[in-house]
Amino acid sequence: QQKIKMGVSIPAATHGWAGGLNWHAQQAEKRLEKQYPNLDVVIVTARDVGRQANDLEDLVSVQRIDALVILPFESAPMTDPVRAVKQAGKFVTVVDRGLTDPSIQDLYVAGNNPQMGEVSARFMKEKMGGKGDIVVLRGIPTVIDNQRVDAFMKEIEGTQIKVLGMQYANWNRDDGFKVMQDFLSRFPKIDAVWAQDDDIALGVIEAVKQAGREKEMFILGGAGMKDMIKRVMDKDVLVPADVLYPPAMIAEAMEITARHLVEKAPIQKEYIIEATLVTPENAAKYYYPDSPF
Amino acid sequence: MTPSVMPEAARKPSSGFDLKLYGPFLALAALIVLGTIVNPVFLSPGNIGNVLTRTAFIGIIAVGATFVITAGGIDLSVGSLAAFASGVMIVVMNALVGSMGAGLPVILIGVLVALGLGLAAGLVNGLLVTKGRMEAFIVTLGTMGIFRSLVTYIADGGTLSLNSEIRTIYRPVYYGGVFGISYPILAFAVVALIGALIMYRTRFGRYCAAIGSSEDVARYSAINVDRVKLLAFVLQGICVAIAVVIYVPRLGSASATTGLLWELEAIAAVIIGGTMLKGGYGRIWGTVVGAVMLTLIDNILNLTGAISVYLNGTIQGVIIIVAVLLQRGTVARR
Amino acid sequence: MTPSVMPEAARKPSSGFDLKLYGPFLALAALIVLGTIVNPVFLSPGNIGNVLTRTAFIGIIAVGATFVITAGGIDLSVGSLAAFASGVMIVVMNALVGSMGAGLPVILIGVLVALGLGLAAGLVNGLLVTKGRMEAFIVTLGTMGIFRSLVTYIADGGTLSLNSEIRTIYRPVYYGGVFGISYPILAFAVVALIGALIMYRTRFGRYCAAIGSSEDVARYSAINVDRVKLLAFVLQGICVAIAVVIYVPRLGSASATTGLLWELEAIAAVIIGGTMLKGGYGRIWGTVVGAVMLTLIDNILNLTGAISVYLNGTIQGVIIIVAVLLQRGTVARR
Amino acid sequence: MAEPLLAAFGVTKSFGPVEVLHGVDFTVRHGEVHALVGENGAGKSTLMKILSGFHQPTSGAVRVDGRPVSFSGIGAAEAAGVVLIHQEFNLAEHLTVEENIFLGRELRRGPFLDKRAMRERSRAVLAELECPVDPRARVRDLAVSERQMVEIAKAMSREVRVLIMDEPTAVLTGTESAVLFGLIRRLREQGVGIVYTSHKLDEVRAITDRVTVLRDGHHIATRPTAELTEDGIAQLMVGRAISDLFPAKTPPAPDAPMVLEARGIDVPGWVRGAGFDLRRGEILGFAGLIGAGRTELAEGLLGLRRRTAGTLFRNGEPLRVRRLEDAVAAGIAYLTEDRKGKGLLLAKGLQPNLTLLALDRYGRVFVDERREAAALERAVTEFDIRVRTLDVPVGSLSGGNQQKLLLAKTMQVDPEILIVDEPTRGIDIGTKQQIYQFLHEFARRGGSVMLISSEMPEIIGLSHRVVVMRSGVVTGILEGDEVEEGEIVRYATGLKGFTSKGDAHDAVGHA
Ligand SMILES: Nc1ncnc2c1ncn2[C@@H]1O[C@H](COP(=O)(O)OP(=O)(O)OP(=O)(O)O)[C@@H](O)[C@H]1O
Ligand SMILES: Nc1ncnc2c1ncn2[C@@H]1O[C@H](COP(=O)(O)OP(=O)(O)OP(=O)(O)O)[C@@H](O)[C@H]1O
Ligand SMILES: [Mg+2]
Ligand SMILES: [Mg+2]
Repeated sequence: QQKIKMGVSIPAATHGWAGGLNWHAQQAEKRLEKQYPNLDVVIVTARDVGRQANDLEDLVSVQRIDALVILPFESAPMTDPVRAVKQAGKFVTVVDRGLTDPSIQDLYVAGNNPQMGEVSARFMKEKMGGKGDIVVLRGIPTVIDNQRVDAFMKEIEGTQIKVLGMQYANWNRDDGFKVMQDFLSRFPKIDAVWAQDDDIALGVIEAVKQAGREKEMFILGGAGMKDMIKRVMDKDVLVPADVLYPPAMIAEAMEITARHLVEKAPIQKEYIIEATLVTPENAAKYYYPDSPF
Repeated sequence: MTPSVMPEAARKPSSGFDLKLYGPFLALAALIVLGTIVNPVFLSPGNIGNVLTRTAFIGIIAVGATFVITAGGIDLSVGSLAAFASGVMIVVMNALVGSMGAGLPVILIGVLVALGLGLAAGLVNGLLVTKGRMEAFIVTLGTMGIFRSLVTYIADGGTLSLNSEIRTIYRPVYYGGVFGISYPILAFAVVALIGALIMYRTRFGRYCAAIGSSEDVARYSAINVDRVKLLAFVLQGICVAIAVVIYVPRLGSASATTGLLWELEAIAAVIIGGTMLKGGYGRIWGTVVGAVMLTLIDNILNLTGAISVYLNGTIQGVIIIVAVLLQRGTVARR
Repeated sequence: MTPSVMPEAARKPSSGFDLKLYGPFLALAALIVLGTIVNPVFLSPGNIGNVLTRTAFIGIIAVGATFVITAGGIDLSVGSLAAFASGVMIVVMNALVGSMGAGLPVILIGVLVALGLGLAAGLVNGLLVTKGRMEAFIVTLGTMGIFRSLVTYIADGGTLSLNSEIRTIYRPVYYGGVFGISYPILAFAVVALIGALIMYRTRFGRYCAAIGSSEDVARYSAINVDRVKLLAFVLQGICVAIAVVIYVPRLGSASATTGLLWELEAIAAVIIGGTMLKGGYGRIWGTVVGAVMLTLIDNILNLTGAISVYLNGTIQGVIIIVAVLLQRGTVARR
Repeated sequence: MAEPLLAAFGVTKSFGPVEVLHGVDFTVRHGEVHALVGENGAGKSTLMKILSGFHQPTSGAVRVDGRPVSFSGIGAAEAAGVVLIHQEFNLAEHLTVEENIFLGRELRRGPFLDKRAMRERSRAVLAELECPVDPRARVRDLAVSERQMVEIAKAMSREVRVLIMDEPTAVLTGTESAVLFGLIRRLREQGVGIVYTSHKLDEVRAITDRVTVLRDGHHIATRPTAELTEDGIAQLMVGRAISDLFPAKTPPAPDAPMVLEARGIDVPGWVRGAGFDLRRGEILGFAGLIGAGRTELAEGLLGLRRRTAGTLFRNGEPLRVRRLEDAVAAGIAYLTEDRKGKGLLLAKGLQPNLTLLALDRYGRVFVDERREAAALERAVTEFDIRVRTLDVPVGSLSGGNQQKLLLAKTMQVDPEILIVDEPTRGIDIGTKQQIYQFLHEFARRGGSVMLISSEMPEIIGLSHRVVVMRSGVVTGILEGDEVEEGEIVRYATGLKGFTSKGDAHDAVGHA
């Protein structure tokens, strides 16, 4: 019996969230291959856009896949390579970052970046009573980062919340720590930090603790890393909430796709994962102690 | 390793086979065998075509890097320059569509802009190294940061995308070809050929090697050392521009992450090919083979699903070391 | 007939102030002035403490890199090794908590593990370079990939976090200090001091320079070239391990991104400090200054809000180039 | 009779398929100076390297005090007290003089270097050699003669039982050589065995006790020096009698035009206000003691060093020389005194080295390798470069053959004016004669030569006029009968000449 091959192309584990992504993808691979004996899952990871395009070519030409699940490194540049896969007659599932031409995909599973910025901003507005001084730590200069930050800025427009400083922290703990140290030296009063990402937030927490200014501010990260969810659950005053942007979405996408391939199960065209605000009330629901992320 | 000042004749067993000379080619052959074992599809024309087409960018850049390294320099800015030139090229072409309409002229101007930028960047690097008497490493580390941040700036932190009409016209430059050979492969072949001609057959090539061996001897041989080094950097810049010209139609975009770490890959290709990092001895064909090998390793890893993706780096590292170790066989036995 | 002896002054044409020698220190001073102008907070003890503490990792690694580079080698694997050693250290400590309870012994074992790994990695790099007769660039490019992917593997792609009880005990190693000077700064100072002693006052240091200057001459002077090079790599490995020991208590975690591009920073610190990339001449204090300069540039950029964040890289690049250009003043005028 | 200190029996040495020594016997006794002579490429350096453990013999044995030894490396040989002073410098360029002198056997106090002791010992050794080099200077910044003195100092600072010297005086001036000879005599009195190679047969006659002659890797003869004349040695070496070393001078025509005039040349730190004229068909000698600044003058003229003042006239027209290319374009070629550091790329082959200076003559766009190969064939014949295969790296050529290749390289540009700095350095007597003949012919056919040399006979035997320099200043220009040793020395040492001693020092201290 001919095996059905599903290719999965994701960015390499070059930062915490992507690490979680990798882990969930591999878990899903094991699970699905057990569940469907005639399904073969091939995961490839890429460090940059060019390599991801290469990977797609290889999946089609040598691995001869039947379906592709892809989390594009970046939207615009990956659109054409994915189109080529589609044109080769493969089923295409796009995860997280939408292509510039949505007509290519058969299935779209995604988080919502602008919404993430919005939810974060709304939470901060509420918590700060619409005024105060904040600093923003950004990710890596990419579209995703821009979407989040733009939505955030739009949402706080018109309030008395003032962004004192903004720097890239590359979705990285060390950079979060360094940038925050310097922000702390530079600004005598900071009411809140929007770190946008849990890895950055962890670095920020250490810097704030070191400066002994825990009482002065709170920190809002994002993604849903287990350490952060735990803090929220434990009512850590420094981390009153978190905004979900779960890397587990890749597993979901793989499962839906596999089910469709093997069982010919009907599917919706879009599954959008809400950027849920995690608070002490609902935190337990999003806590996965076994995940590495 | 530095060239032994007084090499024992044993170094060059005039009888028989010079492993050091043919090493890169042997290692390539070994890799091809490995690929075929892993997955027979490996040898299909489609796959070979893909691999070679992909190699083109790094390969073309690495040809330029061979000159810089042979002349005793190093250029860390190539990846950032590629991103920057791609970005500017896209911005310029997009801006011109309005007035000129989407057509060949716009693309030609874009290509000229890329070439001009490559040339200018090479000049800047080269002048800082020669007139400023600075280590090439530091100069190009600096310009690397500069180019990368400039592209981030013009892209506003996001992605610059090529106007779709132009894209359609420009696209065949990457995806098209003649007689089943893609244009990038052709461009790579032409660049390598010209590079080899320059390296092996012209004065400039000789001078690069002479300067890399000893700047003093070069100077006392009436060689304009500064000019040759400058030219090597300019050549590198132009090679980057050529790579950009075939890269842009591929993905039609540029961002802060475009060309990340290409410098490392290009230098690795050069060194794997047998050129010495300290300069004085450059091998264009070795560089070509080195570049192909690097792409092949990625390709082979994609051909097998057997290994945890986390370990890709391990396999890559081991293959690179073993491949180079094999080709250094004779030297070790010396 | 008496030999005509010329006055000593003739001997050193650049009498007076040797800009090349003091260049790095001048550049540092200039940077400090710049920082103070940009934001007076710059000079606050808190900020200076932060900056120096942060510098410690790269600084300690760069001290090791000075030896490798002086001996004519290069080590690209340090960043990945730092990640790998951090990862293993964390895993081992976490595993031991169960049986041994959280306490100093566990941390000591962790430290020994890190040192052992650093030593082993240095041995592997060194042996491949010396016995394998390969370019250090290629060897360490390979091991860079290997270490990085191994840490990704043991972290399952995610982040390894230190057990929180141990964390609490271990934390002061980064955050604590004596007389207001943090332990990392002290460690950095001690490593730099020992490094300077080794470089300037021991045979080993001298042999590194001799080998970097000419391997043949060194060999002809009955120096065991392979052993010295091997030792330089081992020293580098141990420096990385020391950096890891003070890095782990900072954030208590390691992941695939830990130590990314540290190799570039370490090498840049070494070169900015005036050590020659081609070997033969190494300056530990220069390296220290180079490392501090690199952190200062970041710090200054974070302290000013005047510039678009996109352009950080441009400013960084320009500062590096100008700083080095200034210190090369004399040479240019030669 | 006591066992010889050091002995070689039936030593052969092959490099790859080429055997360069064929069963050579050689002994050194206590307190003797044993000369090793032979043409360029005869195998002298190779034998010395075997004796001192740098090379392993392919077959045969080396014995110290009658005990067979296999020097597994240089360390073992040095431990046995056998020390070699290399023909090619063996110094780490980036290191200082004192670091080089003690390289590999540093003095220590505890784990640390005893820098003070080493500096003092270095000073002492250098002082003994009357060498005014600062121990803290970097070797990179030294002139070749100074480097040679450092090499000697390096050897002297060791426990020596057998001192092997490979052409130590090739780059030394008379004064320095005299110091060295004094040293050799003292060592001999202390019972040290000395092996000595030189192409200066007068030296061989003067300071050695026995002579061994090699020819093409064969042992030809070993005789007490007293039994031999210089001509006798030369004859054993070359296999034929050496007639007049110098050809009869052909002075330029009295109305020969000036091809080069230099006025008021200042090279900061080295030369002040130097000037001279060079005529068509003339060989103009440049004499002076160490530090006279002749090399620096030449390099200043040619744009290889920074020049702060002075004008040049070529055939009466002002000539701007900013870099060596300009000089070459004006028909001026330069042979450097630093063969290894500035002359040849040792790791590269003969062909690229030969044509490096004149590469533009080998094709407009592409280098015509066939023409290059032909040029190499010609050069090998014309300059008698003895090498078995043409595809070896230049570094494996014998010293003299490297020098010949360098001369051939310089001649590749067909110069009208040839500036040669120590042209016969390391050249055997037979070949020297050829080179003298060559320079003579070159001038006779209308070329002009600036001959910088520390070998007085060479200056006197070839030059039509002699410029004497002292401490960076031209102190006299001698013509006709004045061209003789005593007069030159008087100008060179400041006993005579139009600049007072004080001024001369001022000239240099000024920088
Ligand atoms: N490492 C080597 N590889 C190959 N050939 C070599 C090597 N070293 C020396 N030879 C050859 O051995 C021969 C003897 O060289 P050697 O240097 O001993 O001559 P020499 O008598 O010292 O000459 P000179 O007077 O010119 O210094 C030469 O033909 C030389 O080319
Ligand atoms: N004051 C000094 N102290 C020590 N060394 C000196 C001094 N002056 C000159 N020397 C050394 O003597 C070397 C010989 O000088 P220079 O090359 O100018 O003389 P030259 O006339 O060309 O002699 P030659 O070519 O025979 O070496 C110089 O290069 C320099 O290194
Ligand atoms: Mg010799
Ligand atoms: Mg001289």
